Amino acid sequence: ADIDTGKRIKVAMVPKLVGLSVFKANQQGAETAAKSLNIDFLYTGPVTASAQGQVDVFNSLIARRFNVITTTSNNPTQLAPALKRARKQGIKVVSYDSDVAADARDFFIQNTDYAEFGKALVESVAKYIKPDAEIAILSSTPDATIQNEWINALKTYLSAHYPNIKIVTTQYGQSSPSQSLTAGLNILQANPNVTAIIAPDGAAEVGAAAAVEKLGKSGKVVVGGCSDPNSIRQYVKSGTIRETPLWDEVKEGELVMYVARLAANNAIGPNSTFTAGDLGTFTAKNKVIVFSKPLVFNKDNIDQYQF
Amino acid sequence: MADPSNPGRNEVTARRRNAARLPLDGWERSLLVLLVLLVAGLCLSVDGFYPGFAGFLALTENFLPFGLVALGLTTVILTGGIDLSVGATAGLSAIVMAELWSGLHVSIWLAAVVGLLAGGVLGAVNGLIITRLRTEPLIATLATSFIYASIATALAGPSPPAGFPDAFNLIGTGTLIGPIPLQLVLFSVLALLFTLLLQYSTFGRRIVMVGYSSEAARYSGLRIDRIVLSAYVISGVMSAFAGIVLAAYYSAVRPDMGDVLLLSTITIVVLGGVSIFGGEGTIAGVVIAVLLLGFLRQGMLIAGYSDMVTTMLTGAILLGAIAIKNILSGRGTGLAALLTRIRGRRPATTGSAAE
Amino acid sequence: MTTLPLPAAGVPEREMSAAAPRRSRREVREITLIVATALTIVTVGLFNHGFMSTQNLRFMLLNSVVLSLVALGQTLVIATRGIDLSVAPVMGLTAVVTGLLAQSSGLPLVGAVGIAIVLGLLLGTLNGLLVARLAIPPIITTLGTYSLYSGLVFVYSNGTQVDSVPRAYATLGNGFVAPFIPVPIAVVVLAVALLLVWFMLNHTRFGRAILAVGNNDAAAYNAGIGVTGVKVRVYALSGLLAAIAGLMFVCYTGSATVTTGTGDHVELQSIAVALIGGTAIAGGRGNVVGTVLGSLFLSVILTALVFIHVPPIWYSAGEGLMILVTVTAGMRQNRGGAN
Amino acid sequence: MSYAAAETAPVAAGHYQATEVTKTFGSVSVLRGVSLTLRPGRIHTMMGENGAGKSTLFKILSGLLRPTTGELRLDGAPVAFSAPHDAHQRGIYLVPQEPALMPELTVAETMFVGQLPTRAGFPRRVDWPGLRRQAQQALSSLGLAIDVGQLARHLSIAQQQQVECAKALLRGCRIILFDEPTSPLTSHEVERLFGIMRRLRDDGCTLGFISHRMDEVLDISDDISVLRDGALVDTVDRSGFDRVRLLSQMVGREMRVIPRRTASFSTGRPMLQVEGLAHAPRFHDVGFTLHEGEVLGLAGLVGAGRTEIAETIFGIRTPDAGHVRLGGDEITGLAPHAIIRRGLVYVPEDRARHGAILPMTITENITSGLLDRLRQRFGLIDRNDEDRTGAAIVTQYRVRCAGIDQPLRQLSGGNQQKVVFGKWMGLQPRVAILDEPTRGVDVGAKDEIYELIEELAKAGLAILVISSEMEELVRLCDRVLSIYEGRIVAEIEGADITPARVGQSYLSRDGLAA
Ligand SMILES: Nc1ncnc2c1ncn2[C@@H]1O[C@H](COP(=O)(O)OP(=O)(O)OP(=O)(O)O)[C@@H](O)[C@H]1O
Ligand SMILES: Nc1ncnc2c1ncn2[C@@H]1O[C@H](COP(=O)(O)OP(=O)(O)OP(=O)(O)O)[C@@H](O)[C@H]1O
Ligand SMILES: [Mg+2]
Ligand SMILES: [Mg+2]
Repeated sequence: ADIDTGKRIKVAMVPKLVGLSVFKANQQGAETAAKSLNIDFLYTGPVTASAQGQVDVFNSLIARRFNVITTTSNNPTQLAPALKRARKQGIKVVSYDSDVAADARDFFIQNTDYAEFGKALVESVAKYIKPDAEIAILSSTPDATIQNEWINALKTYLSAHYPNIKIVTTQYGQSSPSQSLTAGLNILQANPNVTAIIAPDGAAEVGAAAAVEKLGKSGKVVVGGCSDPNSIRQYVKSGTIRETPLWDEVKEGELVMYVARLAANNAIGPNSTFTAGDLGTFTAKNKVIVFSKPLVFNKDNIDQYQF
Repeated sequence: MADPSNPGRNEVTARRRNAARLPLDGWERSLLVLLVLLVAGLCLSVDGFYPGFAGFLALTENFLPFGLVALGLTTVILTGGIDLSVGATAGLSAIVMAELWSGLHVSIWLAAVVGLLAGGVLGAVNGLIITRLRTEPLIATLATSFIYASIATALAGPSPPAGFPDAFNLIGTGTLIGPIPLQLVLFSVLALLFTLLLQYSTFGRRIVMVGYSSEAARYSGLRIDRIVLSAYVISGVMSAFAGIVLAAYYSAVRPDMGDVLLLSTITIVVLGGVSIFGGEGTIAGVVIAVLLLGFLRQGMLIAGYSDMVTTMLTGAILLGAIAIKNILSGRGTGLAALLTRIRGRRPATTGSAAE
Repeated sequence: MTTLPLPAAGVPEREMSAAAPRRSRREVREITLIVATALTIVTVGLFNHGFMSTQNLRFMLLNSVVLSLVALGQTLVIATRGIDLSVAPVMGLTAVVTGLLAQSSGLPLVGAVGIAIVLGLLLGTLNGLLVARLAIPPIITTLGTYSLYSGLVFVYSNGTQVDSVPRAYATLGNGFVAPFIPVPIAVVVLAVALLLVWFMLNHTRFGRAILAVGNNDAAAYNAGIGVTGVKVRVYALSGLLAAIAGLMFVCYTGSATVTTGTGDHVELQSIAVALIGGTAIAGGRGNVVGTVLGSLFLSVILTALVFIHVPPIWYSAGEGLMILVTVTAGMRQNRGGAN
Repeated sequence: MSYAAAETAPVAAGHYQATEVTKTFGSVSVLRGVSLTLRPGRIHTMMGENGAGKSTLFKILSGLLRPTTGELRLDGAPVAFSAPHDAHQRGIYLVPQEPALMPELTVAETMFVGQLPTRAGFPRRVDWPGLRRQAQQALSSLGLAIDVGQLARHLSIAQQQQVECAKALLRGCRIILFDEPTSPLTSHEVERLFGIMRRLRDDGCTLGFISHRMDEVLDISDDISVLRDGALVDTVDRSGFDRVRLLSQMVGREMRVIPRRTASFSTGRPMLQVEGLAHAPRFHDVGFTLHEGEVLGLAGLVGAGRTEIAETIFGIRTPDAGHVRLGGDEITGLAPHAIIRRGLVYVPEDRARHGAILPMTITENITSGLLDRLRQRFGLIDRNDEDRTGAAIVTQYRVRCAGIDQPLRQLSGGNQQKVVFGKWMGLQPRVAILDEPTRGVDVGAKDEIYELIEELAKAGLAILVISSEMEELVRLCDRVLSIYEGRIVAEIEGADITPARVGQSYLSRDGLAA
């Protein structure tokens, strides 16, 4: 079915914070799609990952009468009142990546299925270590929703398939590359038996990999997790990271725009199937659209992805 | 400042207090003019800034929590101190409230009162460290802000409570008497109270004395420690209040939700004409600065400027305003500036050589 | 030869019998910090031998390099009775600018050093001019420029982050002086900076002028010291050191984002570390060796928290407590020495 | 050796002349056409009431202020300074009333601030040993034994002034102006300073001096100029010195020399009883009783511990041992606010730091001690009542000011002191401790304060006066206690209180016995 692009609409994309590569990859895709969909596109957000900053931006978007707000949230509940206000004024809200409260948005584009991603995270290291190895987790912050979902999923998968692998410590890098590096170093120094670190956060995976290389433990300690390919390319090539799952952030950005356009046109229902140009066909189930299966980067394929 | 009148030599004058002591001094008046111009300019030039009276007033809901913190912080800065823990206090108090409500099923209103008390206690801890251990306020409150933040994170757990009762959320987003936001009503009442407290009461006079010279105040029989302690308690309670209003506004809490408050609030207080060295400043100035920076930020955001441009502009305005203030009051480069500063500050170390 | 315009008199009788207190409390502070650091290392090391490994010791040292550099400049500023909050964005801006140029257009390391120097001096000088020429209190000045400079980071980078740096940079950040000398280059950079700043502060006219201004700027002015110039130069130096710290940061971590520096509250940490080291917030006294020791102590404490398995949410509390205890204890020490 | 100050100034130069100098601050004119000449080998003293413009004149002469109109000539050639440093280079040095201390630097370094000697070679570094040597040498040449390695903050005020003299010499300055150097000094210290000044004079230096103490002035001066309301009234040399005439010129009316207080030792009820009070290491076993209507003096050298005794009684410091009773009630260890409430007040010696809040208005300063007594509703101050209180005190103590809401810092030192005095007397206390009550106060005002103290005593107030001015103790006290190194070493009563006896009593551990 063709998408009606007759009326020009204003769509904003509000990431958790501007200045993180993964979100810029979304932006890259969104911009391309916006052109073909007759969308006035705006990429804006707070500088630090603060819900308050996002709410300020939402408020201004409401005042400027945007047609659709798309966002990945710093805090599902804190953003809800502002987004509900937006919806009351007829603005469509599409969340992606990190969801907001279900009643505060029209659709949610989930990167990948949580359980599948948990599995991919485990597999990114489990193949390369002993079945009774000690591993560590390096995440972003203790209350990061999506990271916590993934960590839960990976623990479930771990206990089912690798019951003897032990998680000895969970540390946090606050999404800051430097703090992640320090945390990574500390993990390895304080727990000399750790042979793998799973870092389900962009900054954390880079920090963990850098820490392993600094300590000269490359080859002895495997790093897994998820991050955008640009940040980790060198570590994948050097072998510190064997494989690492993500999804195609650029294409996800495109999908966000398709959903925004369709939502503005009132062309998709809470449970429906739709086609998003070259991206293919997607299904909304109870307003949730799963974007893709995990895309696993490794030495061989990583150069195909530039974001 | 008082006009430089010629002292009638040898004759004792008991002239009445002049206009300079009214709450609206020269600086406040300039800020007020600037505020009016700014709001008028934004209304005319920024589409969506004035969506009707109610919508315009509703804009204040986005920044009045800063004002609440500013009132408390002003009290502390007037004593010559500083409170870097306002953000962490706001976060922790709100978390305490939310956890009581969701974990122990305490009524949200009672929980809110406990939250305010918690703010007072946190402020008292600051005050006690400063008065008992004689730690620099800057360091003491920096340290406690780290500690409070840890406690807040620990209390909040991985998924902090959210979805407070609608009646409670009205504190953040409700209106009273027609279109007037409840927040605005609360802020106005508190601003009035603080004006009375700091500028017309004996307590306020004592605060100012301590701010100008805590040594002299001590020799005058003031209980410095008590006064300083109460200033930090007030700051703690006001931070907690801001945290609770934010909680109602978002209908959610987060341990780090107060972090944004600190730097902006210091900027507000200083722009409002409060001397960072203590003693000098008025609530009226601070209130105007709250509105000035608040509307500016909202206007810029609505006009489509990014968060960062707004932040930069705020910094530039702060520097420009204080620079102009200094130039107009004859400070600046060279000896005159030095002398002015010496006379104004720290008699303890510079002596009264310039009497 | 000095001849005073007066005939020398006979040796006068001693008036003050009590031995006057010497400048010794400075050394006392340094010894205290060294002992505290060593005690922490040994105590934690007893429970976890990894803590005392040369590798871990080296990393604790390395981890303190960036903060130490920033804090050196901060110490000078505080010694003039000022404060510099803008060190964080200056550091961040330098890290992002040099890192992005290196990443995208292969800027040679010399160029990066040049950029860092120019940026740091420029931004620092602006602070200094505002403080000294327009008499804006330092805390307000640098609060304002904090906003301005952190905006610049964003304007320049448009949010792009640095993910990796060329080999030369990484070597500067991580490499050893020579393969057979296991001393990190970054530590040498810090040592050189410390030596220069220490020499300047304690043995040059300019350094003494800094302290004179911090003691009593009016008296310093009356004595013919160019107070304005001294202040401008001190803020410029602080900017310079923060910028070098930014460069070292990007070399060491291989990454930089718009919140580098500001996100980690380097401005507050550097103030805390300077005070831990024995510099007086009221000015007039600056102890750069103490500053570096303080920064090292902080690094050791933070690492120790991981080794003794304190849950991560309490790290920040641990840092706060450590700052509170050391600074308070240090102030006691000073008061003790004064009477 | 590359130190500029080493050059000796040309011999016999040092004629320093001011012609028709005026100075206005805003619309206030402080100096009105003052002309005078300072000559080498002479000590030239400025006298005048508080606010007459003495300090302002010296600040102009030393480059700290610029004259509004008028001219300065040095050895006949016009000079203008943009900063004190310029004046130093021309050989003119001002020893300010409260010396500019650099508390965290060593004494040696403070002496060389701004011109530290450096060693040749690269990098040019400060010549610390040379600096120490030169500093020590400069001090010894003045007959002083101050350890130059100690931190400047450990110096007493007297020592600070001595160091300032040495600083002037180190800078090769031959014209040295002293602004009220003696007011914080005891007579012993004053003698020592005068010794230095005389030596400088005899060596051909040009000296300027300001003091409110008539005896001193007549003792040391070669020329005296009297300023009144910013105008020069008269300049006389030694042959024309006349105490009464000078006084009259200063105040602009006939003055009589007031005799010693005639009231004899009061036998009122004991009001303040101090027993075995100690605060190591500053004072030990201090005990005395102060009676209703009595004026009791504490004499002693600077550093004898009198201020500490007073501060301990007032609750600023906690005693190690001993008791203080006020009208029978134990007040030992109470905080100042509680002691004030019971009727004891303390007028501190350091006005700028402890006595007054200079940026606040006159009224606010006056009411700062009696906030609780002002009329108020819900804790809000009744401003009319406050104004009335302020105005009453200003009138009663004849404070010279533009209005009761003038910031205190705009007043001259003496008028500030009157405000502080008034602030405490406004509380109508039972016991008052006055620590150097007339420091920096001019003769006219001094007399007013003396009369006031007498009136208050007559009305039953028990007064403890700490003073380093012999005249003052002799004039006021019914009884004098001498303190030596924190112990009471002598007690002198009634007619025995003479300058000679008192002056001798506090110089040694043995008091008058020796
Ligand atoms: N910067 C100023 N602004 C306004 N008035 C001033 C200033 N400096 C001094 N005055 C006024 O000038 C007059 C003369 O002051 P000055 O300090 O010279 O007096 P003085 O003779 O030294 O008095 P004292 O004996 O009390 O020290 C005083 O009335 C004082 O209030
Ligand atoms: N031995 C000393 N060496 C250096 N400074 C001292 C010494 N003794 C006292 N001082 C300082 O001199 C000042 C005056 O001392 P104190 O107040 O105890 O004496 P006092 O008898 O009250 O003198 P004053 O005549 O000034 O009232 C104080 O600031 C004190 O710190
Ligand atoms: Mg004077
Ligand atoms: Mg004394």
